[in-house]
Amino acid sequence: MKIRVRVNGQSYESDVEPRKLLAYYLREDLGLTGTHIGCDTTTCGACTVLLDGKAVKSCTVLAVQANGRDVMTVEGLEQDGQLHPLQTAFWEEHGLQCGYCTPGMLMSGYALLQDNPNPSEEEIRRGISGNICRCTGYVNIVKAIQSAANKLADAAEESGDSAKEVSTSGSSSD
Amino acid sequence: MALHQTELRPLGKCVGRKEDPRFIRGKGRYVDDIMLPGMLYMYLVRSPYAHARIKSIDTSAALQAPGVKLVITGEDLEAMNLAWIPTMANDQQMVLATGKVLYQYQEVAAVIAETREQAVDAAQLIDIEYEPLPVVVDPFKALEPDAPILREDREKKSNHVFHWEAGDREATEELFRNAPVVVKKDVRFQRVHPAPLEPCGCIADYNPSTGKLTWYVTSQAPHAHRTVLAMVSGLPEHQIRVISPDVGGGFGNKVPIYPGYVAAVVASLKLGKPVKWIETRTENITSTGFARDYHMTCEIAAEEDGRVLALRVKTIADHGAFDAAADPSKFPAGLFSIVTGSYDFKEALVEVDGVYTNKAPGGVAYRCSFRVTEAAYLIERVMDVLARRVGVDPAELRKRNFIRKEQFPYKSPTGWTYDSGDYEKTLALALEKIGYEELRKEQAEKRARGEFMGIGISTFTEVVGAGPSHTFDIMGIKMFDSAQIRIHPTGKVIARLGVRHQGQGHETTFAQIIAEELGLSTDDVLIEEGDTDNAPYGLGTYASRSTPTAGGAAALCARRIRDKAKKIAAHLLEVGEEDVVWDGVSFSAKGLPGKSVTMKDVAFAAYTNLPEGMEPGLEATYYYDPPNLTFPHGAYIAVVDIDKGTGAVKVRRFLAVDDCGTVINPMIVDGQVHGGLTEGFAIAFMQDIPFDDEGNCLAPNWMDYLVPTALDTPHWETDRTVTPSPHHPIGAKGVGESPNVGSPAAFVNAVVDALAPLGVEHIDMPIFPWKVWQILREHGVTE
Amino acid sequence: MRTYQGDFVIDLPRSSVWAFITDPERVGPCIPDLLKLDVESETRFHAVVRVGVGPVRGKFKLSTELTVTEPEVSAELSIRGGGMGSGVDMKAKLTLSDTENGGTKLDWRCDAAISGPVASLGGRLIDNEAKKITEKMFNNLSKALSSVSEQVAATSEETAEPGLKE
Amino acid sequence: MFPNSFEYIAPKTLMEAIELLKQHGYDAKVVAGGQSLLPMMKLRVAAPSILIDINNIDELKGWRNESGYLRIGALTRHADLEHSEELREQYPLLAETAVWIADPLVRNLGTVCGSLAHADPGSDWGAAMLALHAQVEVAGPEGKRQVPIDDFFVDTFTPALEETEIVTAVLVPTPVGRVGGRYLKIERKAGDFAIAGLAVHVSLASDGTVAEAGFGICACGPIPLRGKRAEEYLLGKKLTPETIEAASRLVPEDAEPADDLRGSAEYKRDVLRVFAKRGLSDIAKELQGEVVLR
Repeated sequence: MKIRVRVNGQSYESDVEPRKLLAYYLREDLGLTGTHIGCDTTTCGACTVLLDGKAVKSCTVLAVQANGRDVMTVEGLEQDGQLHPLQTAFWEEHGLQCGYCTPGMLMSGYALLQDNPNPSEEEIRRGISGNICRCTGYVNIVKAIQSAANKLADAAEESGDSAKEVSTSGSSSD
Repeated sequence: MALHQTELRPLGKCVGRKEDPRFIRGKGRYVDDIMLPGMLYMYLVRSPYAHARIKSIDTSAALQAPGVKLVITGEDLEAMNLAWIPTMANDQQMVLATGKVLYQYQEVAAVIAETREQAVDAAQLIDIEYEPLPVVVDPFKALEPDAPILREDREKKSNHVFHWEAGDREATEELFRNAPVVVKKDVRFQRVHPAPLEPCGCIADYNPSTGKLTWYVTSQAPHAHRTVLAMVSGLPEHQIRVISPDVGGGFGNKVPIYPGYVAAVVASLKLGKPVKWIETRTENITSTGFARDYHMTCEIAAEEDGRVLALRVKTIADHGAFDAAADPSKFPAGLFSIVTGSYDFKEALVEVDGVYTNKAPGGVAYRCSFRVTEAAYLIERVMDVLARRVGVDPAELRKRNFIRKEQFPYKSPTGWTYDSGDYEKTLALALEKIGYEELRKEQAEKRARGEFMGIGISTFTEVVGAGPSHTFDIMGIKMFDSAQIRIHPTGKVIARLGVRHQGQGHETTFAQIIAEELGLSTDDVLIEEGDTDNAPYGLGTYASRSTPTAGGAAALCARRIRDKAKKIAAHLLEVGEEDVVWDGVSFSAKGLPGKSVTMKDVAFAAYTNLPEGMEPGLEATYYYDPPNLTFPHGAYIAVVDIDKGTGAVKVRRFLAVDDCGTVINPMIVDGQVHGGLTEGFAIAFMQDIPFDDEGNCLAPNWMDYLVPTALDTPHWETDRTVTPSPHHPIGAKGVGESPNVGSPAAFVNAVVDALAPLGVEHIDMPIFPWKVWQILREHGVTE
Repeated sequence: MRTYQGDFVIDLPRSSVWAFITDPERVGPCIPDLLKLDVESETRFHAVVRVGVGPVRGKFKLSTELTVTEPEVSAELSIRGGGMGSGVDMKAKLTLSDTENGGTKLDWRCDAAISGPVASLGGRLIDNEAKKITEKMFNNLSKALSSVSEQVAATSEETAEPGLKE
Repeated sequence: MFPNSFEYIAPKTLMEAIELLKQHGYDAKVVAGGQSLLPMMKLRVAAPSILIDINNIDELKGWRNESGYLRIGALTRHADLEHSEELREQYPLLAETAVWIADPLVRNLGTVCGSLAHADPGSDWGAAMLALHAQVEVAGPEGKRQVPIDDFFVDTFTPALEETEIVTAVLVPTPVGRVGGRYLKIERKAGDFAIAGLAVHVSLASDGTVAEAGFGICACGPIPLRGKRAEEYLLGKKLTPETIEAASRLVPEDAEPADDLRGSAEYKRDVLRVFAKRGLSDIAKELQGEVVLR
C-alpha cells in the first residue's frame, strides 16, 4: 500500500505491507533507529512516538494507519543542532543508563510537558507509566522531567511576555 | 553537575556521562539497528511441549515459501557436530533439538529468509510431529526414584546434576547439638529473569572470501564469546571478530551463549551472507537464562541472647533442562557460600544439589555475583526470624552479631576472606537517617489501633570482582581483566578494556580513573570496549566485576604509563628520575620550584623529544589479576504499610546506605543503586515464572512477567559510607548489584514485621496482595 | 491437566448408542466448528476445526483414535493435535449404562492437556474456553444421539441416518 | 513481532464498513484503537485476513448529549474521557474509569467502544457501563439497534454482535440528582488487567435517598457482571454506614470469580466487598459530607 507520512517535518512516500508496524517502518524503511522495540505485548513503550501530537506506542499502530499524518520521533527533538531542554535534562540528571528506553521516555516526557508544563512527581510518574525502564529506577527520570519543565518555563519567561507575577525565587526545583 | 568535564582530578566527582549524547539523540547503535547489505533474517521454530519426542520434522513447505534461503534442524547440526554446545557450567545444551525437546519454547528449527516477515511466515509452515512425554516441573519430584529421566544424553541416569558443599560439617553439627536456640525456615527464591529492555540478538556476518566472521552480538563478555565460538565452531579465533555494540541492559542475561546465536552463525557460514537474529520478548523470557529458583532450608544455632553460633543451609537448585548457569567453573552454586553474610558465625555448612526439570535452562546471575543474592536474601531473612524468636529488635540483633571493624581481613567459616568493612557505622547511619526510633514508636501506636506497618532491615555483605585467577575461571579461562591505554602526542587518550558495559557508565567512570591517574581531565580520555579486534582480552561485565577488575587494570595501566612518563619528565626537567615528583597533575623537580611539566607535555615529548635510547610512544597494556574479591556491604531499611482490605503493600520509604569503597562517580553510584532497588522491589512483590503441570510457562511475556513502572516504584533514598578496599588499586569495590542483592530481604522483612503481631515469621516472594490478605484473613483481620 | 466431565441420557438402547459412538463418521461431526473430517479407518479419523474465541481465531488439526475398553460399555477417545503453534492432548472416556426405562446413560470424562503459546498466553481464559469446547462437543453428541432417537421413533423400520446438520 | 499478512481497508462511511463486513464476515475484524486487537495479532493468536479500519469514519467521532443520554461515539479514546472536564460533573465515573486503563500511551489510541466490543472479562469499561446502565448502539445491514449493556456481554470475548455489525456508540443515561462515581481496581502492576475491579455509580434524589445505583464488577467472571442485589437493596435508601455495609456485602454475591494466579475466588470476592464499601463511603462523603463511618 502506498502511504505518505510526515516524520519530523519531512514528507516520505512509501509502499508498505499493511501488516508493517509503524515502529518497523520508522526503523527499517526510514532508518530512524532511535525508536526501539523492547517487547511484543504493547507493554514497554520503548517505541513511543508522537502521532499527530499524541504519544503512542508505534509497535501497536500500523504504518498504513499513519498515512496522511504527522509523526515525531526522538530524532526530531533536536532543533538546528540544539538539544531540546528535555534531552539536556536527561543528561544532567543521569536519567538514562543503557539508553534503550530513553527515546521512548523522552517522547512520553515531551508529550506530558506539552499537556502539563508543570507536573508534580505523581503526575510525571503517571505520565511515563507506559514506559518501562530496567536501569534507572525512575528517580532520575522524574528529576529530569521536572528539570526540563523548569528549563522550559524559564525559557518561556525569558522569550515571552513578561510574567505578571514574579515569584520570589528564581528556581523552584527541589 | 558538569556535563563536560575539563577539570583535573575528576575521581569522586559527578561527571556527566560521556555516553549520553548519542543515546539522548536516538543515535545509540544496538544490534538491531545495524543493517548490512544483503542481510538475511532468521526466525526460530520453538516447541509448544515441555517434554516430547520429535517424531518428524517436515520442512518442505517452508523451503518452498517466498524468500526462504535455508532451514536448519538439529539433524543438520548433528552432521556438523554442532547439535550440542558446552554450557559454562560443565554441562552441554542442545542448539536445535534432536530426538526430543526438554522445555516449552525450546529451539527446534531455524528459518532464514530475505525478510523478517518471510522468515516468520515460513516458520509457521514447518510441520513437526511430537509425541508428548511425562513432564516434570517440580525439582523435588524430579529427584524421586520413579521420575522420568530427562537427560538421556548423560551417563548418569538421574535428574540430579551435582552436589556441592562448603564449610565444616562436623564442627557445625557439634555446635547445633549444643545450641540453646535453633531456628529453621524453608525459604524459596523464586524463578525470575533479568529481562533487560533490549532482548538478545546477533548478526553473524561470515565473509567467504576472507574467511573472517564478524559477529555483532548482545554480549556482556565478547572475548569469552569469541573463544567459546572458536572452540565450538572450529573457526580460527583470529578470524572471528566479536563486536558487542551498544547493549540495552544485560543484568546477567547476556553472559551465556544461546542456541539462536549459534544457529545464526551456522546460517551465515552456510550462506556466506550476514544473518540477523533478534529474539522477541517472549523468546527472551521463555528460553534464555533465568535466575534463582532456589529452594533453601536454613537453620541458625544461637545463644539465648541471639548471638549466632552456626549456620546450616540445604538447597535444591532447579536448573531446568540444562545446567547453563554462568558460574565460575569451580563453583557450581556460584558464591552462595557467602551465606554467613555480615555475621560472625563460628561454623557453617552449606549444601546445594542441582536438579534437572522440564523448564528453560539457566541459573544465570541476575544482577548478582553468582548466587550471592540468594545467599544474602536467605541470611537476612532468617536473621529476622531469629530476632523474633529471641525477642531482640532486628537492628540490635544484627549489631550483636556483626563482624567487627577490627576483625578485617576476616576469614569466614566457608572460606572467604572479607577485605574490609564497617558494618556498625553503615547501620548506624541508616538507622539515624530513617529515624528508626521514631518509626518504631509510630508502629507501636499503629499496632494499638489495629493497623499494620512494618520496618524491614537488611545489612547484607556482597562478594564481587571475580578473579582472582587461581580460584576463578570460566571454562578454564582465568578471570582477570585488562586495559590498554595509548596517549596520543597532543595528550589525548584512547583506552580499551576487556569488559563490556551495558549502561553502567564505563565510558565515564573508567575515563575518570585514567584521567585521575594521568593528571588529565575526563574529556581527554576516550574509552572503547566491546570490539575483540581492538580491546585486550577480558572476561566481561557481570557480577559487579568491572570496577574491581578492569577498574584496577585501568589504574595500574595508567600508573605503568606514568612510570615511563616520569622518565620522560626527568629528561624534560633536566633532573634525575629520582628527583621527579608527581603531584597528581604534573611532574616537578625536587627543590626547583616553578619548574614542572604536565602529562600533555610529556606525551608530546614521547613522540618528539625522547631521552637517548628510549622507545618512542606512550602506551601500556595491563592484565590485572586481583589478589582477592572485594566485599561491598550496605544497610537497607524499608518502611511499609499494609492495606487491610486488599492486602496491598505500600512501600512508604526505602533508604539504602551502601558502602562500595572508593566512589568514582557519586551520581552514577546513586543511579546504579536506584536501578538495583527497583529490580529488587520487583522480585519481592511482582515477579515469578510459574509453570503449569504441562510445563507451560505461565509468565512468558511482559503481560504476566511483571516489570514495575514509575507508578509502582517507590521513591528511593540513598546515602553511603566509604570503607575502601585495602587491596584494590583505588580502593573501589563495585556497586551495581548491591541494591538487587540487599533489597529483597528488606522488603520481605518489612512485610513480615508488619504482620508480626499475628505471629507471622515468613512469607515467600513474590508478596502478592492475596498472600497478605490470606494471612490477615486467617487471623480474623478484615476491613 | 484439566479435567471436565458430565453425563446425559439418551432414549435409545445401549447397543444403538454404542454403534453411534464407535463410528467415526458419526462422532466426527460432533466436534464443534468442524471444517474438515477425514476418516482413515474404523478407529481413526482426522479433523480440522475452527477455533474462535472473539479475535482469537485459528485452525487446529486433530487426530483421533478410538479404543474400546469394554464392548458396549466403555471406550476411550484420544485426541491429539494442534495449531497456532500449540498442542492439544485429550483423553475422553465414555461409559454407557442402562437406565430403568430402556434408555442409555452416557458418562463422559475428559482429561485435557494444552501446551504452547495458547496455554501460556491465555492464562486468564484458557480453562473456561477448554471447558466450553469440551462441553459443546458432548452437547453435540447428545443432540445427535437424540435426533437419532427421534428418527428411530418416527421411522421405526428404517435404520436411521442421523441428522447432522445444524 | 508483527502480524500475519492481511488486507487493510479504511472505509470512509459506516455503510461501506458494514458492506465490507457483509462480504468478509468471519475473516474480517474491525479495528478502531487497535490496542487489544493488534497485540493479539502480533502474538498471532488472532489472524484476521481483512482488517477494516474505522478511524476515517467521521460519524463515529466525538460525544454529544442527546435527549436522556450521553452518546459516546465509537472513535472516542480512553484519554478523551480521562481529560473531559465538561463531563466530570454529571458523569464522574467516566474519567474515574479511564485513568485506570493500561497507560497514557494506550489510552491515547484505545477506544471505549472497542473495549466493549472486545468483551474481555477484565474490561474496565464493561464494568463502568454496567454501573451506568448504558446501552450499546450497534449498526448492521438492517440499520441500527440498541443493546442493553446487560445483554451485550454474551461470553468471554463474545459480544452480542453479528459478524456484520459494528458498535457505533455507547449511550450513557443522563443521571438525575447529584451524582457520585468511583472506579476501584487492584492490579498486579500499574496498567495491568484487574485482579478485581468495581465501578460504583450512585445518584441521590433531593430527599437524599438513592435514586440510581450501579455496580459493575470487573475480572470476576467470564464477562463483566452487574452487582444487581446491591443495586436493588440501595434504591430508595439513604447512604448510611449501615446501608453501605449491607450493600457492600451484597456485591460479591453477584460475582463469579475463579481461582487463578492473581488470587483466589474468595480473595476477589472480599476485595469487591471492600471496594464497594470504600466507593460508597467516598461517594457518601462527597455528596452528603457527614456520613459517620465506623
